[in-house]
Amino acid sequence: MIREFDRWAYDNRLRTWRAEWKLLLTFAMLFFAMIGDWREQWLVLVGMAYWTMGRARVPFSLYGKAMLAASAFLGISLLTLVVSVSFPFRLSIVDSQLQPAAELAIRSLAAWSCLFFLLVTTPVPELFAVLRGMGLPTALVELCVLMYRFIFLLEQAAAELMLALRARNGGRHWRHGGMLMYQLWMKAWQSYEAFSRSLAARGGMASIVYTSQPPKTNMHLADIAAGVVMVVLLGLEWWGG
Amino acid sequence: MKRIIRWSAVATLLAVYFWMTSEQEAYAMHIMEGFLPIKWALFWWLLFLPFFVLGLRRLVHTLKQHPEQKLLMALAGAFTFVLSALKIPSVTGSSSHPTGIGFGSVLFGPWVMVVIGTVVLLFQAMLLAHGGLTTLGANAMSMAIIGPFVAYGVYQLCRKGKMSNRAALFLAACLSDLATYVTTSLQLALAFPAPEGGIIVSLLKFAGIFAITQVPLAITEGIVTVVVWNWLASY
Amino acid sequence: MERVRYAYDSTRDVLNGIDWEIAEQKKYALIGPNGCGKTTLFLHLNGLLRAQEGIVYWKGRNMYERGADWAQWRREVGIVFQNPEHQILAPLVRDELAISLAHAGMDMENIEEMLVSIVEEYKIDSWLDRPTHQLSLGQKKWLTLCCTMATKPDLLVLDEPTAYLDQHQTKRFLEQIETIHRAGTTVLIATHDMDFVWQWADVVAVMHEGRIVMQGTPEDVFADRQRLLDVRLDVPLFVRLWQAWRPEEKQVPRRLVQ
Amino acid sequence: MERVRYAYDSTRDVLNGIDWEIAEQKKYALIGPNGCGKTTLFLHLNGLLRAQEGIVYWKGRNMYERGADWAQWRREVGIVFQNPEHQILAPLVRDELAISLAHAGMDMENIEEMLVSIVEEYKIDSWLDRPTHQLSLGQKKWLTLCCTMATKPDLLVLDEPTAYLDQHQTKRFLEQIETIHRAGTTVLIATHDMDFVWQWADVVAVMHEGRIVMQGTPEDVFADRQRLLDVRLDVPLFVRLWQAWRPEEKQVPRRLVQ
Repeated sequence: MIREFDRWAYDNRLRTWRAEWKLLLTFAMLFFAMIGDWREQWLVLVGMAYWTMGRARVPFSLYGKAMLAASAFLGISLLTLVVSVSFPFRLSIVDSQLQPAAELAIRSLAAWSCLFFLLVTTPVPELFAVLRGMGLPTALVELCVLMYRFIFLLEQAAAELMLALRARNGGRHWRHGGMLMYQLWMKAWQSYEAFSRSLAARGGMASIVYTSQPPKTNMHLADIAAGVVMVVLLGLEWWGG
Repeated sequence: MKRIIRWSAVATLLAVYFWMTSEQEAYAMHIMEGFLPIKWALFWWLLFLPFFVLGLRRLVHTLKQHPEQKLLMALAGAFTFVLSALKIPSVTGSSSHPTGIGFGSVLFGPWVMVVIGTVVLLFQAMLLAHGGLTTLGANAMSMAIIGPFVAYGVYQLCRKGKMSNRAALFLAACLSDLATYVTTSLQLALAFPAPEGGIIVSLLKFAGIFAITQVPLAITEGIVTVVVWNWLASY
Repeated sequence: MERVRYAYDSTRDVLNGIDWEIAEQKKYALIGPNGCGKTTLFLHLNGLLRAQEGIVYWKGRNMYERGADWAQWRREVGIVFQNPEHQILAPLVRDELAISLAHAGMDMENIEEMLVSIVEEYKIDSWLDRPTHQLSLGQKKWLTLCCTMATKPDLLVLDEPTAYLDQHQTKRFLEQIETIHRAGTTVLIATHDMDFVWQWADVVAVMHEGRIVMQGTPEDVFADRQRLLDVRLDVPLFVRLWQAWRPEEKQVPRRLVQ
Repeated sequence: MERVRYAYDSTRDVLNGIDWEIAEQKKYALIGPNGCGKTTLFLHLNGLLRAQEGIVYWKGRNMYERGADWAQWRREVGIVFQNPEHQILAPLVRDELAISLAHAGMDMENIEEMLVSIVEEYKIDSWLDRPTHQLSLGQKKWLTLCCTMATKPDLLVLDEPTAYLDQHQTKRFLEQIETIHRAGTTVLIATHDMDFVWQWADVVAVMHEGRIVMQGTPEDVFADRQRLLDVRLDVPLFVRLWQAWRPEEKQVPRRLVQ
């Protein structure tokens, strides 16, 4: 899943938008989803689905798959709300909790779709460039940037190790999990040594600069119109009740 | 009749619950985006920020003295992320999270782990849509602050109490996992008190339900941590 | 009789309708530019990937049918992947072998016995109790070969086994493969080393953009340089030399380097 | 004039008294079995390792003297290591290049300018804004070459640059190296590919057990098969063919494959 999301972050049609705009859009919508009631939340849900699939051209199969996974998790979390335990061991469903649970579900999904939009349209390094511009400590941003690179390095190693294990009919025993962790740690350690060396060969651990700028910025009239309509609608909804 | 229907509904839901937790290993113990009401989200953010700032200052200080540790910290973070986000064969519902946190805390100390753990959570939100931005404060509180501190504290206490390294590590990983899950239960209970009985009943309920998966899990994670540590130490 | 057959895997169109049969007891070399789908093809050979369209036959049996024994299939097709770093899981060489043996469905006593015989056959007794991360690259590749052979597969698949090995190591590795082949195992090797292909293979298959575009003996395949150039490959240096010296004879006689 | 000289490094006795001079403007190939100390030697070439005994001279200057400018030295000797995965640090290709340029001591404006010229020279504009972890192995190797050349070193050292690359990628890589060499850079390549050595190198150095045991033109070095066999190497296949056909002429004439 992680590679698929990451690939779309670079290949979607909204890659040309500036990361700041997408971040702004996400936070505005997230804000409305958090403070509004179910009508705003539905609007946010539909709006984000439009931008994710309609504009960014992320396929429905991916969106649906991610949404399904999120809903499943949401379902589990909600279950703990509506089920009540009493002693001796007895489970029952609390009717009065069904209404708040439904409200919670729609809020969570609306907020989640904002997050998903950001995730699938904006490469993480570009987000870090924005954060750096906003004055976050360089040390933290550098740590994040390096970690992003290493995550994919270790993920690749983990995936290949699992594949090789499956090729030998293994991979279900907890001991294999332990071995995998051990190997990953060894890989992390070896990479550390190799990276330090190659970095030294290039002139040492100076600060890591980035020039990350999205290629070109062009915002279409349709998006601006859709955005304005959304905001007006949301505003009306909010003020109206 | 009605009771039977209720019971079978509950049974089905529980079955789904167990099936889901085994399918969705990676989601274990995160609070989803938008799940907490805004006032609680803000509350946990505010509570979390001072810890984060302190941890960050420690980190910046450490990096000034040992700039080469930047790579190592990033790798440790990536290691933790991969452990907690990928399917690694272990017991049902496992995310192997305490292993990563345990190693990190022992290696760098809890303050640095606060920052690394938070960044890991941020990556889970921004790469996988697990957890979330509004709930980052709450999640970071339980996983990146309580978890590492409990792990570190338990480890140090046990070592001072002349306990063997393995036992100390086992307890550290195990208890930090339990502390994380109790914190999460508390966060949920505070936000969603039960209609009858309030927060306490709600807490007992959340803690009770999560205990079904989390207690055996914490124990296996403890064992795995010790096993991995043994290998690392012996070669 | 082994029969593997592919058609249409639409995942990113890596494989593009492959209809290929691997005959028993032969030495196959698979060549093709990087990214042509060699590794993806291998992953279908023992069901690590499942083709979205088409069927894979193994020993005459359709493996996508209900009731096909995939665990058995995976034991009978052994794959050695490119990067040994990402295959070795256990902290000790001995444990790594034990994992392979355990998954071949053996119980503890047999494992001990088999271990001894493998150690003898592959001459690894001097580093049997070493931690795996201290091995050299050559040793790691050797170990992955041992582990794969532990289940005594009928088809052994190797993905670029000799990259980064020096000539001596390469020679030793290939001698072992030769022994394995003589013991009755079909061997399939993907490689970029054309000299090796020419010396070793019975059949050369050329892969390009997810298809098998040429197949034949090394003499036949290397006789048609233009077609190889079209798929971003080339004949080995000595074939070019031969063709430069004797333009009238396109085929290099095989006996030359025997 | 470039002069690098080693003697006695007793760290695990990897290097065993090397006295070697690299002449300007030549194409060097370093061959030798794995574990003979090639990589260790490279690490001495820009001071990543410091010899315990002996001296390294660079451009006639003793680099172990007080006041030697090591930062400058490291810029003037560019090393491309074997595994590109462990060299690429930045998440985006563009940033990776920027890091190299920044380490060469440039400020932001110059970096932008240089970036454009590098992108043009190495034709990487189509993947300049891609994340580095999505690149293919060939692209990763290409990127590490770009990054190393960004500082315009006088000596470029490559450790097995063509392993895992297919023939087309290898050709393209070597054409670029040829261009780099013509622009005035001395190039030193460690490799196991003897065909390549024969076609490309001006000077072949043979390393064995931490020493340079032979040095000369490819014709000279490959004429003495026995000595190569002694150090666990071998001549390329075509040389064996040549020798089989014309036993009276030991040296293969170089012009044959030009």
